[in-house]
Amino acid sequence: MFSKGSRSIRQLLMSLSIGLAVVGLILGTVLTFLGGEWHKTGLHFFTEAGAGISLTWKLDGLTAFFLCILLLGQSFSSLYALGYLQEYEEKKKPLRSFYVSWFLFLGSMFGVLLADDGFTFLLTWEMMSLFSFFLVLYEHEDLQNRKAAYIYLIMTHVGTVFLTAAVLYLYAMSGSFAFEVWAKAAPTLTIIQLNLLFIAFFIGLGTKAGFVPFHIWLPYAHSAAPSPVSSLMSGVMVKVALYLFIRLVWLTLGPGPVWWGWLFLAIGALSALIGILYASVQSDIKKLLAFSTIENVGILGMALGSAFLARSWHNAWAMDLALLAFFWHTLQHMLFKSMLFMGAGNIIQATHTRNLERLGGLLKRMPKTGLGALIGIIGITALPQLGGFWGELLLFQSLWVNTSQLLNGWSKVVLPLFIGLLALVGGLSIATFVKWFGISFLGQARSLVAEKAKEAHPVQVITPLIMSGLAVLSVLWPAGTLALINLPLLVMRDGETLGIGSVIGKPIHMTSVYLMIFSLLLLTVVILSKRKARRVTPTWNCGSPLTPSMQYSATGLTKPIRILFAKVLGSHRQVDRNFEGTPYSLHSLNYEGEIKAVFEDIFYRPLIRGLLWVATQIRKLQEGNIHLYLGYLLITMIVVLILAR
Amino acid sequence: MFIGVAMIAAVGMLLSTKYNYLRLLNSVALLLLTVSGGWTIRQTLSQGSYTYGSGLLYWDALSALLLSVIIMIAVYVILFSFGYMEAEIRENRFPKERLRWYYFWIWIFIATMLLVVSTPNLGIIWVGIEGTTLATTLLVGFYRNKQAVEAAWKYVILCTVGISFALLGTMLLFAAASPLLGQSLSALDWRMLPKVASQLDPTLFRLGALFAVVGYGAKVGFAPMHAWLPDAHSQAPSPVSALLSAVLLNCALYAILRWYSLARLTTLGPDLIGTILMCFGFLSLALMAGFILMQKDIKRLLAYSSVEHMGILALGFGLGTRETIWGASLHLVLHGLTKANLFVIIGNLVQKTGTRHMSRIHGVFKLWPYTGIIMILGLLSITGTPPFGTFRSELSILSGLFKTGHPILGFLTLLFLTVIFAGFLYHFLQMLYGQPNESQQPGEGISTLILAIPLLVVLFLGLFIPQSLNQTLNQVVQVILGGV
Amino acid sequence: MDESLMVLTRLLMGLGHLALFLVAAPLLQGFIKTSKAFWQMRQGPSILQPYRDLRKLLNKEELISEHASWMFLLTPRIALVSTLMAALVIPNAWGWAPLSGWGDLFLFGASLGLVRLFSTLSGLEGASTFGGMGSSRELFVGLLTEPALLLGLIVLAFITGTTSLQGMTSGLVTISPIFIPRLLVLIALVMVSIAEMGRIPVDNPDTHLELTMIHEGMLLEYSGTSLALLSFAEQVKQLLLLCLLAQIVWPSGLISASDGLLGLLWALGFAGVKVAVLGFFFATVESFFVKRRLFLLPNYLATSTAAAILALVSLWFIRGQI
Amino acid sequence: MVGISENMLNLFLFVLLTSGLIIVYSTRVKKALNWWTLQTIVVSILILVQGVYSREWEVLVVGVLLLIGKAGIIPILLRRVLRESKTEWVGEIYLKRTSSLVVAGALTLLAYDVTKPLVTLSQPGFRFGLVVGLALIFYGLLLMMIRKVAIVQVLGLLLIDNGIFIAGFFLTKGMPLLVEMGSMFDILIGIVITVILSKQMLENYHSLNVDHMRSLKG
Repeated sequence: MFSKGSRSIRQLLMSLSIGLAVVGLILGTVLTFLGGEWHKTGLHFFTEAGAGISLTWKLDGLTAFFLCILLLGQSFSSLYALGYLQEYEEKKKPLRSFYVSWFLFLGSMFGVLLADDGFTFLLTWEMMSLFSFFLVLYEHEDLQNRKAAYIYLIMTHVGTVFLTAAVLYLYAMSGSFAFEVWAKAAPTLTIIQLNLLFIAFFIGLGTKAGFVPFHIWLPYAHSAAPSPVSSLMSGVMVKVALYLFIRLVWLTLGPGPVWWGWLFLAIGALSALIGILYASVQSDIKKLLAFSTIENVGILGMALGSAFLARSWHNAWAMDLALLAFFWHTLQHMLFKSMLFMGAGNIIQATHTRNLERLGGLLKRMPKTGLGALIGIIGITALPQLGGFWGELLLFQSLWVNTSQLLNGWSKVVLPLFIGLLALVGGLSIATFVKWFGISFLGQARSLVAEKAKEAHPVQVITPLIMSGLAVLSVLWPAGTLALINLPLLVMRDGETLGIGSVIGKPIHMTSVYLMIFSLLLLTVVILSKRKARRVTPTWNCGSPLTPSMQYSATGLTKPIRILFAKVLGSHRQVDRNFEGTPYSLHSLNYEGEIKAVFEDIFYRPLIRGLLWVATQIRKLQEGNIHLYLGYLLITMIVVLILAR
Repeated sequence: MFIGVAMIAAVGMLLSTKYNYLRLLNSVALLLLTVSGGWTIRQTLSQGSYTYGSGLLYWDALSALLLSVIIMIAVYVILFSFGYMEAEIRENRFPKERLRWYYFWIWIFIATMLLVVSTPNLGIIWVGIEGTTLATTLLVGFYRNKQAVEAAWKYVILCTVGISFALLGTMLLFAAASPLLGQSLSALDWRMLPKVASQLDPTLFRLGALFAVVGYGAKVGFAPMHAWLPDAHSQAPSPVSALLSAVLLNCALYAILRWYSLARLTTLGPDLIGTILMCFGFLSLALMAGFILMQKDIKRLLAYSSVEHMGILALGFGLGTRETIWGASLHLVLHGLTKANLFVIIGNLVQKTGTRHMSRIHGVFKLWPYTGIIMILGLLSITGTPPFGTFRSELSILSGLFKTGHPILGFLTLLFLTVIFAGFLYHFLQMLYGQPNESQQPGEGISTLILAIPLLVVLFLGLFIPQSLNQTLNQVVQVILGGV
Repeated sequence: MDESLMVLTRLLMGLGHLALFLVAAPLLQGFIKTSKAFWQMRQGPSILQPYRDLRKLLNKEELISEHASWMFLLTPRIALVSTLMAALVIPNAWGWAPLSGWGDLFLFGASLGLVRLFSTLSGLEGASTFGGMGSSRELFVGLLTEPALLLGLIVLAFITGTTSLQGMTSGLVTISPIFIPRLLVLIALVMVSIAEMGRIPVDNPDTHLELTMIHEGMLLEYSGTSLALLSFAEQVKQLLLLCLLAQIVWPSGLISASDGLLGLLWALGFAGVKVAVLGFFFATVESFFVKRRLFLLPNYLATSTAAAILALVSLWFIRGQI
Repeated sequence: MVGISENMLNLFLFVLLTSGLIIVYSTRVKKALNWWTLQTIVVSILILVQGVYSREWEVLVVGVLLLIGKAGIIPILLRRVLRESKTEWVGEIYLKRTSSLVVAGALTLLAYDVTKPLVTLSQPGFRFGLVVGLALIFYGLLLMMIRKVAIVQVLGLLLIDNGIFIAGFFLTKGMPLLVEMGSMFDILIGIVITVILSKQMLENYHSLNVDHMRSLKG
């Protein structure tokens, strides 16, 4: 079958990766409990890079939180990969490049989180993009994947252009790369400079985070990558970008004008809505998840926006709530989205298709995977009693507090609308994930592959379950989660020092109570409603036999949404019926429906077309005629002579 | 002395056509070259400058830097061309007995370049530069087919014309200086000139500098005078292309730098030349972005990227702050190494696939994994992606742009670099992945990886820049800023 | 010692709260049915019929589709429990909710959302067309109702300055019933709860015509115990919504335990009357209107959302904060 | 120019300029070549006279070399190629002979204009010398741009070279010997190489028409 050597290598490397993560977690915990001022002031250390430049690193509370996220993500994804990679070995696909980029990718993410100066940041940031690009490219046999990887790298590179510009500008202004120096220099800048810098950072980081309209790469890349990688990218890498928003905008550029908060809020809301809308009409299980990542990033953006607003309105309570919501949701989304990607990975390995329309009835064949996925969707749709819900509750509350604390102004009308919008997003996400889970796991198998599906490698089913256990724990022991979240808050709160406990009312502390009551009630109901007599019968279908094709298809399930939002999705359908002579017997019917990628059409295609046009024009300069070239020479000479007189 | 080595070697090449003889002779010559050159460099760096003979040969940090680049790349390229050229003969691209002429011209070429960087005299520099043109013309036209002849013709005509402007410039300088330093060589000697720089006749010097910069600029291949460059690079045998882009362009740039550092001391001041250089640089970047994006021929692609990098260097030197000059000098070395490596590996590829059309090359990774790896490394390095050294050098040049108050220019430069990156990535992905066509036979020795040495050096320099190199670079900055 | 006593009493009160809802839910259902019968000029079933139905279903043998999995049996339990969780934050006749805390109005909405998730999922379990249809429509209606419901409640929260339903109820006492934002919110919430309860003009609870049914579609495969649990959950939810409305319409008569047993009874009776009136009102609506097409629903619910937003704007206008 | 009277000098310059113009104007390659040879001879005479007068052997050597090297060897080489390729007409392209003459005039004015700041410099006739030099350079470029026969382009190159030489001669009494020799040597080799190239061109294209060579684009 496949060589023993490669297997042992796999086990060795992946367990190494897990081991590193676990060690890191333990160290972190120890460090945290040792206490001290480090999570406020930060631990500094640096590596010499020659020529007067040294890479400086810093570990403070904020970094610690995201490191925790990263380490969790790393350990779980590695555990999952342990099982997942087996398939490649069976296919005799060399894994060398995968391992190399895997570790370098993780390493560069650590670098980005720890970086304490612009140079280090740019260095590690680019490396992060690069190695994730190689991971996305791993299944390069498929042209689509290559395209995805290409779009991904180009988009992030364009983003990096803005980042580099901003970094260099700050460098030029402050004469140093160090973040602290920037933070000191920021107040001296004019408001225009600040705004420009903010916009540059927003575009640069927003591209990585996947804010609409910079999101177009995300669905392709996240769905093209192998599932462990997708779960890392969606669960962790996106968060790294958000971390930088805090590090570079919140902590470095300072409060800034009110509209920054509004921009975050608006773009966040837009991303959430667009993301979930596109997710709801996808039929590709991984694309759907990727789009839902965009949605959740949007929600996180809204939380950040609310925090920014509260900060500029000096509304400590709302700010704390918003930040709490932000970090809470960051953690939860990491867990749930990774779980879902792993579930998707199992399905893909079991059926070798990503198309919902060909799945169905998997819950019977892969029950454990199904359980994990079910918990996952409850979490991701932000429904009680799992963590996802509490995050949104906090966000709602922070928006509400923000509004009610405002003295006056139209903001009091606009802010609540975001609550309504968030509710709409929630409804849509329920629809989306009902589709995702229901069509793939429930009902009848829609194709032979789904019929033949087998439960995945034990590691691959255990990992999501462990993660769901962790998710439950985070709700059962909110104090622990809050303690973790308190780390970054200590760094971010400027001035006042009251702990979260004091400002946060009881619900968030009572998550455990709610959960326990819920499970008690469930238990009683289950016990009370124990019935002996049960009989398995065919589904009633008005007497006619039931075929798989009679079920609702994935497309059909969300059709009302597609019709309602036809304008946004640019969706259109074409049905041509072919009647045999008489209009009573339908001979054949051909249905075509498509969803337009509106943003690509509006923003990117014209841009690229323009670029290529210019390039072709430039190429005309070189059309092989030596006389012309001599002409260039003469003209240059003359121009220089005349201009420089 | 190593010029002598090169000359003798060149003549020696003509004596026999046996492979082994040629290999032996070349290796010996290279050894001597390295030893003597290395010794000179050590002398120069330890004393800051080094005079040989009756002051006809003279080196300071800047020349030493160039000298080291020339030697490194000459060694790398000639060792590579053993295997390569013999393979070419086997595919009978040219008759066996012409091989010696190949080596002859290459050694002449090297000799002239060595001359350029070893003389303190602007006049002799001109002679040397013109010499390189002549030495390479027949190398460019080496295959003697239609395209080769065409390329060679364009090359010689355009470069000679350009260079002759430079000669005029030199004469004007001489006219300005001879009243002060007498009708002798010393009137063109940049050890003497700075002493009288302030009394030089401004109008004469200004005119001279303009002619010189434009003239040598044509040789460097600044847009829009770059037209000859892609043709020459794409038609020459790959080792020659490597030498051309990695060293020759730098030598021409070196001549400009001498003028530039002289101009800084005169009443003319740095601004005029600096601005002209920056305009050239920016123009080159902007235009090359377009060419690279739409390129079909892989060697032309590399050639255009050389022009682009010359543009970056011009920006760096033209800005004229310590930081940018430092970065530019570093970039000069790194680009040399990277480009040489790329040309070599691509030459291999072209030899294997028998085509230069990127749209006809697929699945390199499947067929020749090591070549693929090296190509990836080269791609990253040439596009200035971290952790490669080019990232650092480009970053310091860019930061200079921002510092001197051209944020818009800096931003545009970044954009152009991105477009170039996009172009490169697109072409390389197309070649590296996908289904290879059946005709090619896969497989290659791991020994291929030896070719990656320069790139590994670049990579290392990206992570850590040793103190000694840093010192050298600072000396170079000193030379350019302070004249002597 | 005494705080454990506190906890104990709290627990008992909570159980009582739940019990009250559990008991009252079928009664309300029966009352609505009878009042519909009244408008339809026919002899309706007895008001206790729902109890009997439940008992009957509980004792019946249960049929399970061959395509169904363990989710199929999980759903009814979850549905009931989650509805009860919602019940725990709804202020009862005495304006008291066991688990009240800030933000619990979101908890209310979300719990109903959980019910929706599971019921729509198990709609797909049967692998039949009807189930899928039901789920699809239910999801559609759901995503439209959610914003309206939340916005309506939010506005109340702004009026009373708290996001806990209990606090809102007690806060509303002091506010005049004809306070305009409040009326607008009322309109919004009434429309929403019609959608939530699955009644005309959104859905027709007592038909199994594939063209019209939404909620019933998903239940089609259920029988016996599970069906009993599901419909029971439905009834509880209905009661919850009516209670909510009742407390908004006229939240007076909240007499705390201090007024002794009589007071308690009086409050209970008062609340009961309010709920009954509302129930009659809905019955009336249901008898006088017709079911709208599915794709007319967006306009319908948009109206309610608009009402909520209008309420918001008017609130700030009246308070002179814009 | 001490040693040569003002008018004499101007005459020389006039001859140089007109010969340049005639080269641009002429339609036969051979004629252009002859005129160039004449020009070179005049230049070398100029130098020799200067050398004789100022008794600088360096200058004399340069002059002699010029006479032998440029006026001697190069024309022979070029003639041989011409004979082989049987080319007679300079291939006019873009500009006919008359219009090219006009452009040449314009370029002369430009050269005049460029050297305006140098009026202040010493020595009589100095500036005109420079102007003529520049003008010849520009003619050379023009010639290369508007004629398609390879040899004519070489002629253009040589014209430029003469121009530079004249300019240099009038700017300073010749560069240091080393440089002079170097440049002279370079030119010679250059011509040899171009001759070789044009032979190869003949093999490949069977004509010296540069215009055929347009395969390398973009």
